[in-house]
Amino acid sequence: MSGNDSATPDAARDATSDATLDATDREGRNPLLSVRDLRVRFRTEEGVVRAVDGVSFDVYPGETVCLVGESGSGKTVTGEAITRLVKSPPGEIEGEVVFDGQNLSDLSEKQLRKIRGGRIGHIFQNPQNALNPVYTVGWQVAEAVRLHTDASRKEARERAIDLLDQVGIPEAAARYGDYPHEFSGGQKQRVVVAQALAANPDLLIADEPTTALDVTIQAQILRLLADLREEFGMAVLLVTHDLSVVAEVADRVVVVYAGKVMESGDVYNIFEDPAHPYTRALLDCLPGRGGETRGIPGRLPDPTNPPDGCRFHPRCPHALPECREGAQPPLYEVADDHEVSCVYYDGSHDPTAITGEASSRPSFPDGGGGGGVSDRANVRPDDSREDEDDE
Amino acid sequence: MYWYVARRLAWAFVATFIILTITFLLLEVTPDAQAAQLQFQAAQGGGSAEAAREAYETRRGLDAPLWERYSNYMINVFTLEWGWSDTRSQPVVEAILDAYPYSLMYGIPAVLISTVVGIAIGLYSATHQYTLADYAGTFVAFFGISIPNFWFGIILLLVFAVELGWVPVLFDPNVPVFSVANAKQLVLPVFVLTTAAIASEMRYARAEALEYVNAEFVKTAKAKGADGRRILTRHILRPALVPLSTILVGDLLGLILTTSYLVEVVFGIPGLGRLSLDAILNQDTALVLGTTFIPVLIAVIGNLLQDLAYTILDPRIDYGDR
Amino acid sequence: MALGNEEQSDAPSALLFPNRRGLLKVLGVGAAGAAGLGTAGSVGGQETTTTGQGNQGDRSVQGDYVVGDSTDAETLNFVQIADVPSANRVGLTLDGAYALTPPPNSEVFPLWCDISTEDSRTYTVEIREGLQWGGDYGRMTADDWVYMITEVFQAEDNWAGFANQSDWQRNGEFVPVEQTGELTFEIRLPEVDPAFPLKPIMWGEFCMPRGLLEKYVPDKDLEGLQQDEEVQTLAYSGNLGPYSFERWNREAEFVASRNDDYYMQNVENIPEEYNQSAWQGAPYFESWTYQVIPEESTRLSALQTGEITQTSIPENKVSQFEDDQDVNVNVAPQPFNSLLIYNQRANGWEPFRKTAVRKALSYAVDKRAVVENILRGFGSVAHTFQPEFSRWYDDSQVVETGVGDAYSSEEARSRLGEALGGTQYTYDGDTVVGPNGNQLTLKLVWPVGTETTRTTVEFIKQEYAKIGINVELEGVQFNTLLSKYAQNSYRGDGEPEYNAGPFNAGPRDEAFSEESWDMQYGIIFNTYPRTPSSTRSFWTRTSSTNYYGYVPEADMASLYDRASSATDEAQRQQLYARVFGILSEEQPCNFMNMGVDIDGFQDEVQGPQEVFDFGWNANTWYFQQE
Amino acid sequence: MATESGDPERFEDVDWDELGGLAVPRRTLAFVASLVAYALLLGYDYLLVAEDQPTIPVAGWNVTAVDWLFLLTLLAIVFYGVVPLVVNRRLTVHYWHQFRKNRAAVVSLVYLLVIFVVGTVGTAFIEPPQLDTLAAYQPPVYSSVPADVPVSCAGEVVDGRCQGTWAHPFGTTGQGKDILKMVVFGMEVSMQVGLIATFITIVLATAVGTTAAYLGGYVDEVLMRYVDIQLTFPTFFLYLLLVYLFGGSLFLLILIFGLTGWGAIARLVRSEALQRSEEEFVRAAKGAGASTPYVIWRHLVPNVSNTVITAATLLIPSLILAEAALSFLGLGDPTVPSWGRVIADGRGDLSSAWWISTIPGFFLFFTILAFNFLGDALRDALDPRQEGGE
Repeated sequence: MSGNDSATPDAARDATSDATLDATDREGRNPLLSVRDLRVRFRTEEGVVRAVDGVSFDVYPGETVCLVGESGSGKTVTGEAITRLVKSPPGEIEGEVVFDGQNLSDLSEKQLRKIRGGRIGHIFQNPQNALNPVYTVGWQVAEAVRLHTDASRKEARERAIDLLDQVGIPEAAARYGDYPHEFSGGQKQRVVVAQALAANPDLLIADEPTTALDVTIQAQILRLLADLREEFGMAVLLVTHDLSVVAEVADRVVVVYAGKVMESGDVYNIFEDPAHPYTRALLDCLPGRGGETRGIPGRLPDPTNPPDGCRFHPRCPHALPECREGAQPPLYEVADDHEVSCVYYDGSHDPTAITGEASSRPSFPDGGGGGGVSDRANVRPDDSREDEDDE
Repeated sequence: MYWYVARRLAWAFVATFIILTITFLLLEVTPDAQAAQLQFQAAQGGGSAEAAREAYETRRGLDAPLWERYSNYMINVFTLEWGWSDTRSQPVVEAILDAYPYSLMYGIPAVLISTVVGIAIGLYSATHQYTLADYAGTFVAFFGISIPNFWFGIILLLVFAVELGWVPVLFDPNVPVFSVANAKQLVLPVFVLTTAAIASEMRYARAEALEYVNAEFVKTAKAKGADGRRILTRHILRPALVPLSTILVGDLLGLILTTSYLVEVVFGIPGLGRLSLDAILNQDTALVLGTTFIPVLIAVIGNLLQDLAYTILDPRIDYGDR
Repeated sequence: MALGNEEQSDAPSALLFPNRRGLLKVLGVGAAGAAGLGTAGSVGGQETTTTGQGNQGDRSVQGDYVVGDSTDAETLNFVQIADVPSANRVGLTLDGAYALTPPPNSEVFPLWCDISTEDSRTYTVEIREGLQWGGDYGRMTADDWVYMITEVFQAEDNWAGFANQSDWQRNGEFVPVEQTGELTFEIRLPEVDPAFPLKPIMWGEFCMPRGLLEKYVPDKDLEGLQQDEEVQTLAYSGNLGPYSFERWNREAEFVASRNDDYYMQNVENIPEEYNQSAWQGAPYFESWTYQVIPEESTRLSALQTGEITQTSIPENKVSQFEDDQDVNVNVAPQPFNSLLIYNQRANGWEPFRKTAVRKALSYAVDKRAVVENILRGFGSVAHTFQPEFSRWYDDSQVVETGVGDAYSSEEARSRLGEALGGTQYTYDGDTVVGPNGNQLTLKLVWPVGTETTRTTVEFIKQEYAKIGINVELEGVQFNTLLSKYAQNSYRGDGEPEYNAGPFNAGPRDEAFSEESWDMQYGIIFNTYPRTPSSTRSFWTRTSSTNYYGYVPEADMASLYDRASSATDEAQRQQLYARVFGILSEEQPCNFMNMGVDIDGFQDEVQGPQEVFDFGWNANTWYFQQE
Repeated sequence: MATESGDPERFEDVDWDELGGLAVPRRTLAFVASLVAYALLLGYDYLLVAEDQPTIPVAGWNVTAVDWLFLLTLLAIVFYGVVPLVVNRRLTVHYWHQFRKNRAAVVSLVYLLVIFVVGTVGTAFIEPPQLDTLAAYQPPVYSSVPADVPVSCAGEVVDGRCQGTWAHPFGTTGQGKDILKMVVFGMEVSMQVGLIATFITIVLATAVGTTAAYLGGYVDEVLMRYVDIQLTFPTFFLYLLLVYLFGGSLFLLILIFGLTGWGAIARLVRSEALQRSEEEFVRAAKGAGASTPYVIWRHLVPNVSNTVITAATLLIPSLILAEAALSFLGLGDPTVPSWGRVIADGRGDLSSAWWISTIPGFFLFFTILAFNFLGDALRDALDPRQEGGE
């Protein structure tokens, strides 16, 4: 994609420098969020769908972690399972989610409500639908404020206007009483961000916050997130399929495929030395990296009946016989803060079969977003008005 | 928006006018049962059938030319002079005023109960999809839609009034409106009407709520930390109310207007349904037109209100382009 | 109204009675005669009040009488009344001129007035002393009556819409009425009519005070009269009726409370057999209510639970109420004849014009089965146009068909085969075939609404099938039946030979109805057991009701002429017996059965009898003290 | 969510032209041929056969106007319902899988098929219920009533109670007609009322809805304003007036239902068709110079069929109920043994002979219930607006 903002490379650079700082910083600190062996199953008529099948990762205070994968890889469900937003039934969540020393899985629904929106903010994919169409945006932001503070109606209103101002809604006070449909997509996402920030959360889970937006707006929102992160000192768990976004904002990256973690590590390691064939395939899809831009051949496996062995093996050009058997390979450490789930790294294989001449790759994407694997970025017009009611 | 409302109003007016005209003409071509009977009686008694018919027409004011009667009627409709009911010997307006409290007495509780309970069950069903309660709710709905009201009414009357004696068989129009006796005699009609109405209410409520239960903004609200009840009442019910309001004025009123004929006949309630039914059967032209006017008016105003309700309930609707 | 009312015994209600006055005398829902039916046992306890032995000791004023009615009154303005319920309600507050006691006596029982004559032409009406109008209208005088008759009943343009104006006409002229004293006036008929008092003309007629009428008569202000407050609430009724208007909630109830000043309390010289003492305390109910309950099952339930005092009971429910200790079933004969009418006009089956064909067909239908199985014994087989309890009915003259030996499919078949000789129809094996070789199909039209009628027509169809005739049933709304099948119009060239109105617009070859039909069942005719001369409107060639095109072989017209003017009682009896004998002989219709009236009463009600017109003395009924 | 397999093929996406090559012309030909045969027979019945003579003398069957309409309806169902399902087996299997999940609907379908077959085929082999006044008020088998209720008891009288017999398993009416037979003949009436009136409704609603949507402008305006009026007119009142005016024969009742009840569905169809008519294939067809009727018939009608089928299935029970209600008020066809009429006839007898109203009442109830379940399941399986979700 051309016509990218001149600001983007700077932002990317800023982000990466932060990441380096954090990385050195991590050693002494406990993770803010620690996810261990998270599993989410859905019982459907077709069978049990294992959307998330044993995912583990950590998020440290103040850092940005990106969950990356194709659509349907389970990354969104992972994000939602953390605060148990996944509807249950049909969803069933297992595993351990420790947030700031508290095991969220042990909490009652009531205690969890304090966390949701209080200490963990959420932003969802499609700002078009994330706001309730029948309430003013101000009301919705103020609702978020009042749900977590004792603020009076008036205080909540002031705080909401502040927040709207902070997220860059011009003339926030005047627009307080406007309805969502009077806002553009980007502005709506800003409002959603404002809502998520209402109670100064420690962690912001942002699920594809820019997918549904225009390219120019995407950059603005990303920058807003980066700025806010700095300002509020919060950690961000960014769920995305867009590697160019990852490159811009991530400190660390977790690559998931079919409900399993394929590779995780520092953003540099992932981009410089992608270890897993899947990660490499993803990166190959980025424009300007010389690979095919049409995506990865093949389809995601049937979620009700995933293949044995490595989940990726049916699409993997390097698949070995042992890839087809047993469970998903364990995560092998390939470098400091860089793990990969691939038999080539078990010590008995030669990983260069995958990596080839490692240095031949360009170090960084040189262009902005827009590339990446296909995702349903179906920006649907607001179709709630049908003309059956036109008498 | 004003332009839109004005146009809607004008159309409401025209529609009412057309419907009343059609009714008038239909009545005009309907053979007059009473006239035929009177003539036959006169003939049987050895009198003059012709004279009997003339006397009848004089009495009923049918001797004026068609056009005159039509234009008189149309003018009078809008001045609330709806004429004289010959079969009840009272002004039509009075007849309607006499009858409507009885309809309201069972209609209002039925509407309120079916709306509140119907929507409540519907929402519960939607948020607890595929649970036992959901299936039970669905069953209630289907039962209500499927049971023939008149049959149900008679059977209830037989069981609870005749066999068990818990409620009176006869509707006594003289008991005070707010009294135990009145409540007792209204229980069955309200119940029958409610079972019919609750079904459509809850089915629609469930369907509408289902559309929103999985909406992004509901997830957003949950992520904000809102509790279940808040989500249900503020974030699901409120947007669902927009289409539900349509059902309330449209389907529910339609259903109640139809059912009222049967319920009032079965339970002997002298309300609008029976007034209108008897008016048709007795071919009391003025009364037929008057009693037709009421549901037409309700439908027309209901449609209008429903459109206006959209403006209030759903801020997205913008009337600029209509 | 003709629609959807299975509650009325067998036909649309308005037709149960020949005209308004006929009904006025029927308080409650009762009517008619004296048949000793097997069910009489259940009402045996009430015989005491019938014979003047009753003394006032049993009677005391107590309780509220509630009648369950299927339809409400239309108006309380009696000038316009054309329906039973309205007449019943007005009758509570206004007694009317005089009543008739049940047959066979059928004597004038004076209420407001007595009627007498010397020559059977000039009738003198004498108004009782002590009759007071309500409001400021003073007492009732002959002046009120004459004004009422001449300015309203006989008004030239009938401005008030009086439904029975023709009663007051003879040969197209109004009958002269003249005041002869303060309380007397004379009605001068143009010809001798010994049965005049029995005809529903003065019998049961009401009156309004002159002062009230004068407000509307000069301007012929119909609307004003209709909407007059005093007319609407019967405020002028004064002491003229047993009850006073209390309230009328349309389609719900009409309530009248006991009139303490009822003039009959002071009347002496009531004949012994009519129990003077009983009248002196009348009425014996605190109030009388007509409650409208359209649904039959609800009405019956209300009778069972005691919420109403009286209502009519359909035949098939009688057994259920006979078991009920708290309800007495009163079965009283009615003068109404259900008949199977043959269309002898040009758009009917032509062989119906032959008496032999009609007679043959009368052998085909089992009348007893209809009475026993469909009417469940509530009714009686009819052979002519007069009930057996009537004094004009003479066994020896009446030919019986459709019962006993006179019911036989084989007999009907052979008679029909013979009778059809000379027509295009013949028996081809089992079935009657027409000129084109197809089986004969006759169209039987009937009014929808009552199950008994439907069952009966289906039964007739079965009976006809046995003699090889296919019957096609066509159920129509009652008004359609009248307007499209009964009413006929002249379709010939030029002027019709005669025109007797819409139901006999001319000779049968030129005047016929819009729709063609062959037979008709479900309209019932009044047999006028008191004034048989009234049956003339059915059975002569030019009768006003002869829509079926019956042309009698005998000279019915002159028989009627002679009978109606005969002042000698025995001669009249003989002549009418001849008329009804001829009818049973010629079978213009198949006279199927005579109906009865079945009412259920709470068992404490004392007074109703199983006789024709038992309601005439309802004011002396009372609740037995427990 | 986790599953994003490709959308299954749907009924409405099928372009009939592409299906099985020759199948379509063959079907169309067959349909046209049937219609011609139908028209010939109809002409024969009305022009050559006397009114009171049976159309088919061998069977003694005098085909009535209602029968003719019913035949037409069945033809349409066969050619536009059954044949496509048979020809396109894959689609049928798909639908069946969708549908099978709803167990209540499967039971309903079986029940309705039984009612349909017994009501249409069965009535040809069973003698119509006969009046038998002596057999009136027989109780159903295994039950008893006081012996004075029936005119004469067909079974045994034990302790003064008349026992039901297998001669009349469901008992008899006050006319002595066998209720089992009445129920069977009532099935036919209910099916005729429900299916024919719905067929008329569908044709009108689809024609008006698609035409209004496709042509737009004044045509749309006029048609929709007319629909407005039709919908505003108090329906039940209209029925009463028309039935009173023209008489309550079954034929007219069906016509009245069919001709006055299509407004709401026409609106639905229009809004559906409006969306479709903006789509590429319609524009392409229009651009290619296809005639208006062609585009409507070929492209719009198939695309609104799901909406129509669903709405129609839910319309049927309300029509059956309406017929019963009119019969209850004494305005139905007196010569037709409809369930509504038996219920109405027996309602006065409920306290003494409960079975007369109750048994047909249950059949009425269950039939309506079954249609509702079926309609609901069809909506789940077909309705485009229910797509998505988990």
